[in-house]
Amino acid sequence: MGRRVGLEVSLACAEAVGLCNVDVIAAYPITPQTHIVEHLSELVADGHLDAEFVPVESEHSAMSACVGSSAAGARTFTSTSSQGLALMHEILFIASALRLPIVMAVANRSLSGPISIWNDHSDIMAERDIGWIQTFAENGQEVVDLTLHAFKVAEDSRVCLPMAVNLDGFNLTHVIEPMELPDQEQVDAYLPPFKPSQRLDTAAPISMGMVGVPEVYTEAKKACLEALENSYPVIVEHWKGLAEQFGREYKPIETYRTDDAELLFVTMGSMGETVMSAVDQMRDDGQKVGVVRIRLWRPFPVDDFMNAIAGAKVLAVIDRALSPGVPAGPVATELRGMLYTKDDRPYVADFVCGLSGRDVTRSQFTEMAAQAKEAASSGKEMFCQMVGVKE
Amino acid sequence: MIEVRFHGRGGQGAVTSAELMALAAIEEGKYAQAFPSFGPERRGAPVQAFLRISDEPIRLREKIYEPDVVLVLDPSLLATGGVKDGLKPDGTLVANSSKDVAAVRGECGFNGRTALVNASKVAEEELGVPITNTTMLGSLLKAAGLIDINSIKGPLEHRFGKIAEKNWKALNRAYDETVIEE
Amino acid sequence: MADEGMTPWKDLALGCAMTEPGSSRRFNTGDWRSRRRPVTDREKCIKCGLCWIICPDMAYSPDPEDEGFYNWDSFYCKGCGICLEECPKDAISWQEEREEDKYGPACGS
Amino acid sequence: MISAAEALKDFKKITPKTIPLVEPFSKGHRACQGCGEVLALRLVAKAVGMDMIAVSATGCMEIISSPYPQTAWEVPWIHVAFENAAAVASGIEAGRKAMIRKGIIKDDGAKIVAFAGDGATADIGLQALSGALERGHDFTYICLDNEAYMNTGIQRSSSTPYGAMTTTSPPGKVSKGQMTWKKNVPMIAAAHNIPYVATASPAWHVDLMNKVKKAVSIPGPAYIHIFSPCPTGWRCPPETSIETARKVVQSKVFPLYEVIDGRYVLTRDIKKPIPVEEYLKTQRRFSHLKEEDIAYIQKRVDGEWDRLLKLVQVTNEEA
Repeated sequence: MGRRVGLEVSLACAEAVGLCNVDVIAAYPITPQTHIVEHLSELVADGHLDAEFVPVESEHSAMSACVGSSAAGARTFTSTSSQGLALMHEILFIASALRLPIVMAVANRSLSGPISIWNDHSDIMAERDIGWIQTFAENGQEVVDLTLHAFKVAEDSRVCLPMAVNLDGFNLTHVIEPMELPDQEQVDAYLPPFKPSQRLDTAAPISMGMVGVPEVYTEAKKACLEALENSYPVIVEHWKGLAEQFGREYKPIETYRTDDAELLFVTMGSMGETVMSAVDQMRDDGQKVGVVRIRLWRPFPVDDFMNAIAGAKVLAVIDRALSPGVPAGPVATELRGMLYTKDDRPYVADFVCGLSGRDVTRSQFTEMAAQAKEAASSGKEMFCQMVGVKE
Repeated sequence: MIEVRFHGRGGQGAVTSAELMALAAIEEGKYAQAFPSFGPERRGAPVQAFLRISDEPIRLREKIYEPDVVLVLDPSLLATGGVKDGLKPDGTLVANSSKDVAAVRGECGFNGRTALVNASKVAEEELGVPITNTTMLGSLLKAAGLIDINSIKGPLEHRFGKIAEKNWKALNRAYDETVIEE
Repeated sequence: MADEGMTPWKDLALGCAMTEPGSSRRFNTGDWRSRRRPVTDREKCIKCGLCWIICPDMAYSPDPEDEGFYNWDSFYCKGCGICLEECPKDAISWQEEREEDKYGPACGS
Repeated sequence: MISAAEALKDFKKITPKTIPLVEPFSKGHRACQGCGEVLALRLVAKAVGMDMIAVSATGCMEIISSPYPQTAWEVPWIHVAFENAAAVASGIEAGRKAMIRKGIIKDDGAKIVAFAGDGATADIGLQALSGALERGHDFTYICLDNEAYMNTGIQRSSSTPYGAMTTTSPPGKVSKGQMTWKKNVPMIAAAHNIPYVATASPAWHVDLMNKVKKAVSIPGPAYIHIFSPCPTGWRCPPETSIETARKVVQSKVFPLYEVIDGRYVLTRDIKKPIPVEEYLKTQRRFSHLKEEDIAYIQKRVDGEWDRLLKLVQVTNEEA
């Protein structure tokens, strides 16, 4: 059985990666991801984890080394943040195109400029289209579980895609909290050894990364697109397996007090917890509000989302990144697109907040709900509101 | 739920204090959260750390705005402002100071329940260094309870190994020497 | 739209990998050659093998029937002329390309 | 880790009579007529043999060897991007090392070889190369240097020699073409104190293959810089590639040497050098140069050669 421990979430993430018995970690330090890779290098240095820790000279090389390692057939992990993720950008597309099951923890942080080390989602929102499976954790327990789940899904021969587990920088990475850390036997029972469908092997030579001439590029992309779409049932299946093994349940879209709710907050990441507390207060005041939390961001679980918001009149979308030049943040823009063809679609209000780690409090969520309701009743389009901007 | 804010200077171990308390609370079966003020502050700069302890799961990721307890590791921080910000009127100030309650209240402007100990002296004598983070936990435990004093022993040993014993002793001495003025 | 030679997406190997090593051997680069082809005079040839080793297109290969000599392959030779230039005995010379030879039997060995 | 010298104690040289017959790099590739770079690549592949895992940086050799569905690679091969061949090779090496240690795969003795052009090595990939060399991965890095970005249409790189005309270093009223001196990447590699560094030219194919064979038989990182004539980019007839690769050495412009455990060894002494002009004049990329420009280049070439001789002397005295 697992044991209940108090642990910094970064260390818990590293422990989970260690429990997955990875073969290679290639990483470069960047705040607020550093504690994850520091602890992994400790585990390797102490002989607790038999892996190669490749201390590369940049994130670009980190992802490149991960591609090499995974192509060689090794279980591979990396972690980064912000500028580091941006520096990996071009290689992220290649990792998914080559169908390599690399697992990466992204300690979400703002993108420069101005330079900021604090939490928001601008780093990962700039990487929406990389073709990776992407999940978001809300607390330390989820970081542990989603990390185990990521290896299980990514390496499944029906999937073979890289996977990013997002955890909020500082707001999660640097927080010490209680969680249950599974023991090795449990993890071994859940996660089998990695058996790559193909690898760089002199006994069966293959060429990887061929030139995508116009006659094949479209088909190559189609194959990746289908793979990402088809990963959905496997993702859900392995969450079920996780529940059976560890007793904790996960769904692509999580809901909180959505029954009879007229207004739903839509959140991703750790802010969901504060929103839930705010919702509790609002419910005490007689407001019909709830929370919809997007855990699976790619592939986007459209049906689950539609079911989760059924009956709601207003969505208050909490965007943690900007999409300059578009009248909404990235999440709201996508949701509006998805809702367009639906009858009886809710009004979508969009709030950009919590940029660069700026705290968003329960009372601010209460205000947002009021604003959203007012906008909805006016029927006028509500452009993206930046919350808390000092005029 | 009890919320505590720690004030220290970079390098004095304010974050470690919050961490040790959280770990001890979790070992007791409680729920806890400890986190630093996420900044680029370096050695010497005033820093804060935060602690939440509760019997229920904690579902909150805000910073702590209205702490029940404020703990000050470094006497020089008392007069720099910010110590009493948001501290509930019925809350508790726990401070390292060689001065008396009246003087401390004068410095920081908080007139509520105040617990004082000369932790710098205790740490200097017991540990040989003026690092007060573990010492002050004794004072915090006496003034605010929160957890059983013996629960801190495990995390202390895990964290400090061979010098845990000295820290334990300093902590206990601070516990004994803390004076509380309602 | 012509889709000759195109692969349906479902038939692509994982990650668009090529699972057949050296599949380029079936690709004719002999038609890059224009007008002329190198011909070895085996009377002059001293079997040094330089034509074989310095050919960027691997158009020469050991003659299995006449040891020491090298066969030239019309399917790959792009007609660069390095072999003529480097042959220590000037045993290789250009010959006008004849229409009937140019698209001769594909070796593709 | 054992030294290069130790690893090479029982080294069996390739001779003109024992040139390997295998062609890990296959026919039907789409390099230009007379491409000196693909010849160099072919020679490297022959020297390494079939137990190679190859990594290519983006560039001419990658494009001409892998337009889907034709691959010229008979061995496992991967291309990822332009600047990261060394990092990808690092990852392959680390992955295999861990898996072999953990008994997941058996040690098949595969040699990891990264191939990259001069742009991918001296410019955009220099950082990844430096990192991989410094970390000591067991792999061989081959720079196929054709002295410009040929894949994109002959733009200058930091490896383009002084005076050369490229599409981004055109000679004009106020320019002589490339106005900077060629970056000395082999010496940069040697400065990482790796066990083995060498330069090679396809005009000395046996020497080239032996250097490659040494590089892959030494544990740890090795770097080989191969002069790779590009008739298309250098504006010279395709049949002159080997001749050009010979003259560059005979004129001392591109000296052939090894650096074994830090010890410099001249592998081809040039007692009677040909004038630099002899080398330059067959390539139209240099045709705009005036007598004084050539004299200027000659002076630089002589100076660098002398410096190399001193390095040979000093490092052998140390040894």
